[in-house]
Amino acid sequence: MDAKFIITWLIPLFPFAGWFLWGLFGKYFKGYSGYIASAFVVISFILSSILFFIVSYTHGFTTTLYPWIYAATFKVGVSADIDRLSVIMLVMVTGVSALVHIYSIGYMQDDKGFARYFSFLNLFVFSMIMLVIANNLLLLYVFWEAVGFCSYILIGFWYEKKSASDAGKKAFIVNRVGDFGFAIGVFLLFITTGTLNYETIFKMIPSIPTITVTIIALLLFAGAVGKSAQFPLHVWLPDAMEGPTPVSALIHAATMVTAGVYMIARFHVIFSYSQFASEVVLTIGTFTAFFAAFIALTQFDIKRIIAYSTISQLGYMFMAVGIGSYTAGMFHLISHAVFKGLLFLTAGSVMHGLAGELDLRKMGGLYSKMKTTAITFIVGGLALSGIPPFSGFFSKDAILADVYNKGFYFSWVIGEITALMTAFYIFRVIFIAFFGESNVDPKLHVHESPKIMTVPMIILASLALIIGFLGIPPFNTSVFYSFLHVDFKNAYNFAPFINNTPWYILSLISVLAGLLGIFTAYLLYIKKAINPETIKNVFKPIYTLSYNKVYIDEIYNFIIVKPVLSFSNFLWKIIDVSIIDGAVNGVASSFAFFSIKTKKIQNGMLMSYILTLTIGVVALLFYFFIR
Amino acid sequence: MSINAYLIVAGVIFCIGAFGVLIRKNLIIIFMSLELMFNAANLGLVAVSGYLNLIDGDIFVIFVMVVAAAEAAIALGIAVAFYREKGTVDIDKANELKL
Amino acid sequence: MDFFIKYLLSILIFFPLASVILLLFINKKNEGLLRNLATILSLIEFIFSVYLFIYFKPDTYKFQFVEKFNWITTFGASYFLGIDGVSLFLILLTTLLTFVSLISSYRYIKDHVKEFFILMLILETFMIGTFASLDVLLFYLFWEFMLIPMYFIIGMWGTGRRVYSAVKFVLYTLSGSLIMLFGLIYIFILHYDQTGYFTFNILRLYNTHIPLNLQILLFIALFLGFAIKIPVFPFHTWLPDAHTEAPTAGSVILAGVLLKFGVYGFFRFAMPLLPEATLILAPIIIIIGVIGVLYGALVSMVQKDLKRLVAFSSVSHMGFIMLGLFAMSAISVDGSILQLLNHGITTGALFLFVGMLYERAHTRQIADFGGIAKKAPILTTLFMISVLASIGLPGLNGFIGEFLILIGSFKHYMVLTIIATSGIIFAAVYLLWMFQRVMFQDITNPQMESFYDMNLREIITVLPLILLMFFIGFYPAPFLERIDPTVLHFLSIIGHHGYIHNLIKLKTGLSNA
Amino acid sequence: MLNISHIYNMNFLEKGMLSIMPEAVIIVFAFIVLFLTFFERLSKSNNPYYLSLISIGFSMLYILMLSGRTIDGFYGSIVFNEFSVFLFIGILFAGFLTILMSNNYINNFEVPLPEYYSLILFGVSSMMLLVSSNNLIMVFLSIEFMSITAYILTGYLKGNTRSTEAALKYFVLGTFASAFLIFGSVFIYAATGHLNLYNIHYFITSVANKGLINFGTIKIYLAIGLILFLVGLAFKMSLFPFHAWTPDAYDGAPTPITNFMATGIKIAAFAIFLRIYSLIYNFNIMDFNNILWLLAILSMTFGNIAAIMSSNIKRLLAYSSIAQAGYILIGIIGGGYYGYSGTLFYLFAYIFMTAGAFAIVVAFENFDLMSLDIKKYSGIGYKYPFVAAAMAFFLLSLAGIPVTSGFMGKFYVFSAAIKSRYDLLVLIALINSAFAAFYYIKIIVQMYMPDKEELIISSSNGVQRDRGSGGANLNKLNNDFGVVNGKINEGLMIAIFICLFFTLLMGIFPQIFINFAHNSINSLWSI
Repeated sequence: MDAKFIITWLIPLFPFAGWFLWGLFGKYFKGYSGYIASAFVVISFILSSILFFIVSYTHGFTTTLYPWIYAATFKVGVSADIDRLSVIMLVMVTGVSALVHIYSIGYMQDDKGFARYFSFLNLFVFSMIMLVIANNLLLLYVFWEAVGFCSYILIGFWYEKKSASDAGKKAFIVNRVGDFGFAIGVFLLFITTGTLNYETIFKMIPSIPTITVTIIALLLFAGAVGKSAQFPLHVWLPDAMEGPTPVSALIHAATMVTAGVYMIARFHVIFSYSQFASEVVLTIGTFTAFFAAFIALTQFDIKRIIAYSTISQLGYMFMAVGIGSYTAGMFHLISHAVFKGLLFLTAGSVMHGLAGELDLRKMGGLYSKMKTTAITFIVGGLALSGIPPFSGFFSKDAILADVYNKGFYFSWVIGEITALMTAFYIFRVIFIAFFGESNVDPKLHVHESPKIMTVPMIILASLALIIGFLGIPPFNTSVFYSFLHVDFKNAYNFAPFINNTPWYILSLISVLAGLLGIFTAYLLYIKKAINPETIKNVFKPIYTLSYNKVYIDEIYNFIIVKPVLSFSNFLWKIIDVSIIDGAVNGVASSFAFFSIKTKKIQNGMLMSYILTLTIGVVALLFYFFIR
Repeated sequence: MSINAYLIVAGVIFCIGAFGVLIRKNLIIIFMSLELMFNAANLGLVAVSGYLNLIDGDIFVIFVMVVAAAEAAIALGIAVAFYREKGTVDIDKANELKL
Repeated sequence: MDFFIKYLLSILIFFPLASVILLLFINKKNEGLLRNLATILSLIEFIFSVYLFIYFKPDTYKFQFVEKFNWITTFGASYFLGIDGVSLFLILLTTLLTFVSLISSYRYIKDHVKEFFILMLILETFMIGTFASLDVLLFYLFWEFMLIPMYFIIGMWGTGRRVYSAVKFVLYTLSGSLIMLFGLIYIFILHYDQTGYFTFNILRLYNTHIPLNLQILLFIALFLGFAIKIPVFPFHTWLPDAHTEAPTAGSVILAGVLLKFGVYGFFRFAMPLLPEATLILAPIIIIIGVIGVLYGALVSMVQKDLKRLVAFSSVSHMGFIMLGLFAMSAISVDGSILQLLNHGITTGALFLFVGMLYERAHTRQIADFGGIAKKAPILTTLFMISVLASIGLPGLNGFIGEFLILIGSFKHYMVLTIIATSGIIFAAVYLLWMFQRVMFQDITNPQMESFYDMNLREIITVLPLILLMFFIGFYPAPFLERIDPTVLHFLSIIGHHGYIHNLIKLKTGLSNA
Repeated sequence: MLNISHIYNMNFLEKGMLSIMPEAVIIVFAFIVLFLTFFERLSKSNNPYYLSLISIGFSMLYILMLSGRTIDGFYGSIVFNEFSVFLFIGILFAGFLTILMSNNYINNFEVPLPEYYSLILFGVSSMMLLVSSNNLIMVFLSIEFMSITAYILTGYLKGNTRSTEAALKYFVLGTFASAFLIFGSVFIYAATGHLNLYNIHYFITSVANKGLINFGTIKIYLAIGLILFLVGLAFKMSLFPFHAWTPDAYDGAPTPITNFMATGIKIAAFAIFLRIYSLIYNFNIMDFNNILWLLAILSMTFGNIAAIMSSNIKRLLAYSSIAQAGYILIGIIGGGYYGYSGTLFYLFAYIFMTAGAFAIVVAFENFDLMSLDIKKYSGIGYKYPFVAAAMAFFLLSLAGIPVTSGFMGKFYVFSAAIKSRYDLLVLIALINSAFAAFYYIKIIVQMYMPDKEELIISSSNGVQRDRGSGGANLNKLNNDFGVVNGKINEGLMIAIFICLFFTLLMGIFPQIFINFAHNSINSLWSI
């Protein structure tokens, strides 16, 4: 029971307790539950910062709470693995959560499910913390699914709305599809290594044939694709915007969706050992980054746009881990958590001001009405589009630079184009929403959000300014790199640097791309130099494709959902009821039929009775004589 | 002259009786055929015990006769009752109990 | 006290019968008293069974609480009781679920109250007896008579086509178990031919040497008996009818306990008695099980009746259990046994909730519900917990069992396990879809406006089950450490047969542990 | 090993009287009961009823006194031994229960009571004679004696067409069959030259040891003789092709007499068949077992299938009794020590479950003479909880569900059959009893789960006509809970209790009875 043990397990304990309290006695706490819940999270934030310093000045350690499953040769304990990677995640998770909690007090204040909301939010924080500190795959998998469940329940928080509960269900099921792969990966890992503990596995990896490792890596990546909403399984994230906005900020921008990236970083040994798997990761990442940005171009739902941008940014992170520069990936993860959280919170504040209005076409000229929100939003936007000195610039360029220098030029090009599009769509939002003439429904009176909401926004905004400087280029000399890199030292260097173009050239290109995007948006929506409609008509097919999200949902519905349902109906109606049960009842009724037929013997005629008797005798005698 | 001949004759008589029971519809005649079957058996018994110089076969015959007489009494009783109710002794009329 | 411990099993078996006799003397008009008394007695029974758990020595596979008295000396049948790690928990499950289902039927059962409670207690006696008996004839006695009370419960208090379902249930199961009886008698006679004395003592019968081809035939005979009870895929059609039409308590017991007997039978009788046949037929049975997993899942996806949906879901879960049991690796068998308990707890709870919904809305059609969550938050929360447990969400009991089963079976039956694993996706689909349509969204059906939340009694009814879900989910060790030795011994029994011995050692991981 | 000469030398009369003491007691009482007719006053009251019960008691007493000995009388044509003791007790119980049932029932008809009871007593004594008889003459005589009483009792309800018709059919067929029986014994006599069963056994053994058993005339005569003899007995046991009389006679006869036929006559027939067959079992004469094998399967299948759709409870039980005969035969086929003791055990169990079922049928007939249609049983589970429960219990026992004697009996004979490797037979029998359960359960459904809905098989089979034993009164059929109010008289109650007691006891603690059966089988060869 040393200090480390206590501190480590106190961190998840507080949110856990919170979940319990609000879940059971929420209604007795009334409004206070929000404050206490936030307090709990703040405490665990403080604790994790302490842990952060402990780890950064000493070294990582492992601590076990209790033995969990001991079945025959299968032994797994509830134990934590604290190293620099996990503490960074811890600080990020608890920090952002704390801010979001505080923000939510204001945002949710007059919702009847107040206590319920905070209990689930605490549960999520708990699960996320456990996911981060887990030291074995089973525990990871457990909380991997647990955070999935939290997002399910929080997306469907307003369950009366069919769309909301649908979205929740969709999120859960799509995640399950990913987890299916993940689970198989875990099984394969277990039977090849005989354990689920990280260190042991990592030690054994080199002794395993590459093909197996590749399969394992790909299966695990399937889980990541589901959780982090990468291309084939990205469909749930935009719908997830049905949930309360703080939830989107916390779960669907800052923490949960990045779990996939974290997982790959955590398993860098496995992934770096199999080049093919890493290249798959890179490809998926690249494609998703572009694809999502492309869809985001034409949407009108402000939250959905940000959601798509999240998907695309996650694509960047996967690029990074795909080429083996895990530190860069983690860096972008952190900074993205900050500015994307910020964007969501501000978007939430906009909604709050407009009584839940989400459609861009019904906004405009809000700058004057809600200054704080507008400014913070713009900060976020700049960070997102990678304009110095905002954090996005440093982190994104760290990635792109590595991509280029490791010689993945194609991905780099795509990345730059994506950067352009990103800048465009986010400033499209900014220009339409905050500037230009107002299309706001005049009846409702637009107002700035209360302090309790704006303060977290401001904090995040300032963070978005500061954090970047942890990674002052050249990245591989920066503070962040030197801090975190040690954890990845035993990664297998499959993609060496082949050329070192100086960072400033590459940065210049991407900054230009960003500025270009912003400028285009400016031309279109402020200057009205070109009417958007004309462009729409020029690129009609592309526009419709983007506007309808490339019809992915429809395709899935057509090739998966419908066939499965009709097949099940076939199984039930035909196989079950008609064939099997029909056979059973058929036997019964055939007995009835025979019964009626046999009883014809018993026709009451003495003659026939005597006849049967005689026939019996004759038959017996006959049997004897033919023998 | 072996025992077979007697037994064959007895068997023939027995079969005649059985056929009588089988094909006749009149109750009385059926009873008579039954008697015939019994007597076929008697013949057989007498023959066998004569052939083997045993006594118990003959004793058996006596018993069979007695029993046959008793049965005849019952038979007539039942026949009368049946006639009272159905006004005939045609056994095809006895078809109330069936299936 | 030590007397009490010594004869605890007999006390457990016959206490309900004694209670029945007590109940017989109560006027059937006095329903309140009957209800309370029966419930209290079943609670006492449960408390007794907890002693079983307390005094059970975890670290041995040997049978404990053994009692042995001569019964039919001519056939060497004896009143031979004893439990190991597996039957221990199944007995606990039985007593718990009986208690729970008795409370649950306070309001549900309106007519013939006395008969109902008497039948339930009789049923309990026979269920416990089946789990506790180590004598084949005794086992069969309990096993077979168990049908009758259940038949009455379905037929007299059921809904809809109850008589059809009841008769179907009895005939289906009876025909199976009669063929099983044939197999058992045959083994009994074979043992006689080899040793020259009759015995029904299962531990002795384990040593019977049976030629392989005969083993396979006998295994098929036993298989029919047990598979129908489980029920395995093609023999399952009695289950939806019986579950659907039975009263809540009936469904709970049916799903919670009666389905376990099939697996228990395989575990205790079919597999150890006919090890080689088991090893040869295992792949086929696993295939059947996996088919069951997907089949049950897919079919329940399109069900319109709540109870029917849950019923088909248990076909799917039982498929998992079969997979784990016949994969015959220590981990997977552990998982199967644990999953037996989990399925009992979870599905029992689900049926309880469906029963509550039915009591309030008088319909089981999913389409008629919607928006309950607004009216009944407690019901929603607890119902959701049990749904998630059934989906196999980590942190709840269902996950542990399923995960152990799958990870254990994966080594030897990779493809089949992968196919089975896809079942967890479908589970999520049909259960969450059901939950959404019933609980969430907005109230469409006006008569749901009058929907009221759970009262204290109902909360008490489900609370033990909910707590168990969390407990097993977070800390399964107390269960696994008792199950584990038994399972290893079970596998070694199967293993002790010639050329397959080493193979088995490999499977159980005894050698590479 | 009986030595004839040694019997001839000694004073056989007292031995003889001793050997038939139990029968004699009953016969004496039967006459006393008969004489009651002359006294108007006595005969009207219940005296005959009580007297006959007492007589059974006395005879039981004598059996207990004599039991354990082996006495043979009348030149060894009567043998009293453990075997007969076992069956005596069975038969006496059958008679006892029959008399108990008869009391209220028969008073519903204008028929003289003393004759009725005395006839039952004569019937009982004849059965006892049959099971203890050790000589073909004796066998023939007692079978005829038994049948004649049965004929009379079947047609006893004067002016009731059904009763008379039943008697007629039963008589014609019965006599026809016994003609076969006697003709068969002619051939056996011709083959062996003996009428005394034991001598026949002795003779066959010697011939078999010489290896001449399947040779020449002996073979042919023996074969014909045994087959015809078998036919004669199979008729009484109501095995398949010779069953034809069973449903009609059971249906038409007064219900207590139906019970009498179902229990007493069947047991006696089986017992004597067992005794005779056990003499020739060992040297499998022209593998006679196959014939029995066939008969067993045919009877049980026919009985069960025919019973499924019967709507008249008495006919249903008749068909089921055909099926039961099939099961019992399995024990005999199984043969050997266990087979025979199993058969006896099953017979003993069979008495009580069948008698119990019939007792309850009688009870409901007493309430309402129409209530033979199963539909009329709907809902009685709630009106008469105890009786209905008992009925359910007996039906379950007939279906062979555990904790009842029926299961133990089945288990016993089946395991015996498997022991001598008649696997297929047992398998078929088990499958049979699986779907036999349906029609027993059908009745329980009627009793406890009355409603309009359909079973798997819609209960609306071809014949829907009312088959009451009184005059048809169709409008009484229409009321839903068919049974009119009434109370069950103590006689019936006692009968039901006895049956319940034994059915349960034999189901749970069969050991005593098994031992008993074993003893009797041991004495079977120690004639």
